[in-house]
Amino acid sequence: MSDFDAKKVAEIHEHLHSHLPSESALRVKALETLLVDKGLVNPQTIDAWIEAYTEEIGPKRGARVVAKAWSDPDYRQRLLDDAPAAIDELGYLGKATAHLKVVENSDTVHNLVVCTLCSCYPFSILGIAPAWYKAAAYRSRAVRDPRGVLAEFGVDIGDNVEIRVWDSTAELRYLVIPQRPAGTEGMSEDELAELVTRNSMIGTDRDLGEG
Amino acid sequence: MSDFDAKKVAEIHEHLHSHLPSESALRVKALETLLVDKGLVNPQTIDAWIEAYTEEIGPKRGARVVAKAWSDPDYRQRLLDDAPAAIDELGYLGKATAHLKVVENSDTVHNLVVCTLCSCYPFSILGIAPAWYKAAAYRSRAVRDPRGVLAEFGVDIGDNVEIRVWDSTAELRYLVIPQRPAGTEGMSEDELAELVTRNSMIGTDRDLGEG
Amino acid sequence: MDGIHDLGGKQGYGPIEVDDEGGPFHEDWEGREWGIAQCARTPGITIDWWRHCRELIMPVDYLGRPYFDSWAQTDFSTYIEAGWMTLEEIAAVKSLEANREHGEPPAAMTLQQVLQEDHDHAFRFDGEIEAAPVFSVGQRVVTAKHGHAGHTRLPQYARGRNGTIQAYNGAHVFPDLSARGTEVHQHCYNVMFDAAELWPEASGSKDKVCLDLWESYLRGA
Amino acid sequence: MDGIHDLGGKQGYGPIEVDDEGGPFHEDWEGREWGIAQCARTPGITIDWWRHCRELIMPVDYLGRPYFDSWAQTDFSTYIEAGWMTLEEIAAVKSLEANREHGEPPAAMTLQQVLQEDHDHAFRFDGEIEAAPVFSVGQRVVTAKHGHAGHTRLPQYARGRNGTIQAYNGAHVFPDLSARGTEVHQHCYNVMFDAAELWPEASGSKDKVCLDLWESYLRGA
Repeated sequence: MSDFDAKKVAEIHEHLHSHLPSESALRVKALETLLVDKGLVNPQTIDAWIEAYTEEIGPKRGARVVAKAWSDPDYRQRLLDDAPAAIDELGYLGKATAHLKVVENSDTVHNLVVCTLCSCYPFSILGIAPAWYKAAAYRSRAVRDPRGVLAEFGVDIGDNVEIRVWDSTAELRYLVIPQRPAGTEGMSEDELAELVTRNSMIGTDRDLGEG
Repeated sequence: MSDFDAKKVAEIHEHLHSHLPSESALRVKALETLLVDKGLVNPQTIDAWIEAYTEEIGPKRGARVVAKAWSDPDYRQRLLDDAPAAIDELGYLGKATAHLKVVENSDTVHNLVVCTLCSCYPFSILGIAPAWYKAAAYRSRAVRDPRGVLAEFGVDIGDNVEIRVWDSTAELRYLVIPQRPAGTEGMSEDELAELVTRNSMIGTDRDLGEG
Repeated sequence: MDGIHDLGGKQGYGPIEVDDEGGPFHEDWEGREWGIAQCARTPGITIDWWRHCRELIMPVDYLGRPYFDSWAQTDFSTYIEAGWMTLEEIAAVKSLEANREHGEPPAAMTLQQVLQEDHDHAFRFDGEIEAAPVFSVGQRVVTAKHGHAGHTRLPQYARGRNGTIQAYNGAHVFPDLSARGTEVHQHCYNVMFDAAELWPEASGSKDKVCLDLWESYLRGA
Repeated sequence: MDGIHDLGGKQGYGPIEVDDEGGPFHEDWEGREWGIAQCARTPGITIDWWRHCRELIMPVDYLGRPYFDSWAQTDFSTYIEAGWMTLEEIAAVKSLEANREHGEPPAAMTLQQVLQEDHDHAFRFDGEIEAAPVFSVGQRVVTAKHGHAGHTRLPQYARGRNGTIQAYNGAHVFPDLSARGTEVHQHCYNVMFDAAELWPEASGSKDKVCLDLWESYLRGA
């Protein structure tokens, strides 16, 4: 059991700073070796988690949700009203999405998601966050210079468009619904899902182009 | 001439981050070599600056000022009224002391000096700052947890004593005048100066003990 | 805690490396750490205590090491603090419990079991409380001027600022106490701030920043 | 600039290594860098521009490298920005100016000359301005809520806080503009703050924090 002793943890970090192996891979190897030696972890379960988040859980889930929202006005409304229930219609409820909210882009609004205090992310629907999402540059700048950030992603936002940055400070998580591209009226949900990029669901991509 | 271009300097720092030699000594060696090769610096002048701040300019100057203030009430008053002029009576005016202020400890007040934004220090009277003064731990904590900081220096400050922390945010610099120890009435200025520690003039030492 | 983790609006972190089109894990050890973090949690741990332990990493390590490496560091610290392992054992990379009978390791979970657990572990953080919400949608509020020395989720850039309640989120577990092991619910709101209220260079901007904030972080404006 | 340098009140930097009883320089290169910084300054440089260049060092380097090493990094950056040297020359560690006639290096200065220069370079930063000071000793003031994106000397921890004017310092060169090469004087005051106004855990404390602040950082309270 933890004593929730922050002072002790700070001292542990200082000790580990000079006593752990110097490479990331070796540090994690030591951690796993010790957990296995103590009978606290089964390495095959670690394998299964890696497989789950490599093969099964990832941004294709979010893309499917977006495509369905584009295709089915009733589904879109359910998503806006109760996103966790709506994504669970597809079996996608899971890690960090019990308080999911969707935010829709429009001609006059662009949404951008960040977590400045750690790197909160809606895992069960977007998978593992991209490296830039977890980096200090994005975390520090997204709230202060969203237009500059978007420009680095090749996205220019016109002065007529308001940017709304969502900083994930609580357990709510955000999924951006990008605008459906023009010229996609006849497309199936499968085809539409192919158009939806991971970045567009975080807000660092905007115009998904024609299919 | 400089263009005062912060964006360019940030890019230079990023470039240097990955292109400079990996050790401090090698980086400074490269800097000096290049300055000398370009005829911008004479290495003997560097030697002279090192000698000046190793042999001549250092906390013994401050200690002399404190001892004189203890011994000579008129000098103490001149120091309080116009510290730069008063230290220059001893020839100690110089780098970073043109706007010196002295602050006196008493039974009910203890003074502590820090520079949270860089590491400003009254060079011509105290010499090169100690390593801890320039470190993030001291700079971050002195303003927020002065009693905890002082305890780490072995100095316990009673509840009846008010701590005044001086954060050197402008070009004013601060010299703490510690309290004259009891039992030193008969001492000469030379003897008194021996009692004055560098830390006591920054405020991380308080009771100088008997002579 | 005014720690190195509180990065919103801080300057000097340079351009963003926008390319990241590979798989979810770029090196094997990243996947291993992800898996470890999913299946090795000390009893009674809360997400907020885990976050706080990550915030307490030395700043130079927090900034200088890769992301999942900081997870490993965080796990190490929670395991040691909770008595799962010792610094000596980490140095030796083996269990040193003299009288310990090695128990059977937990059974291996299959992919299907892991997927089911992911689904089942859609933790909810809301709950019913007696007090009615103090604020209502559309109301102007001002955030607290002070943070506090422990874990908190009011970022420094949004302190002492005026905003508008945009939505009521329900009563959620209060992180400042959850990080100390106490689960108490408190009303939580989405608050919208004008960019110009937050940033000196945003004067005239129409952009907004929205944060989910607990009631005790807020006062009527 | 809300940079890594703005350390006042930040948490997580651990205990202080209080022992430092050796000489002023612990390694030879520290003394060399000290000397370089005294005698190699680009024309027109200001202390505030030099400080800003140091603030712009990458955070991981600012925290992870020794103090005088960060001076060397700062010098490099000012020399390159001002055209004294190029990145290519630094990589080659020699001058690559093809047509350059190596001028005579500056004459060597003796210890006595250096001591005289130290004395003569007791720079003053004050000056006369027409406007009268807005605030008087004893007056209550509140500091600006916002910093700004460039160099400034109002630390983050003292923004939006109430204090009392304790002394008038005269009109001093205003650092926010001096860092951009423009020398303008502005009234400067010493302002005293109750610790409890600054820090959540200082409630009930009698301790004080005193800062020297320029007039444009202040408003009447």
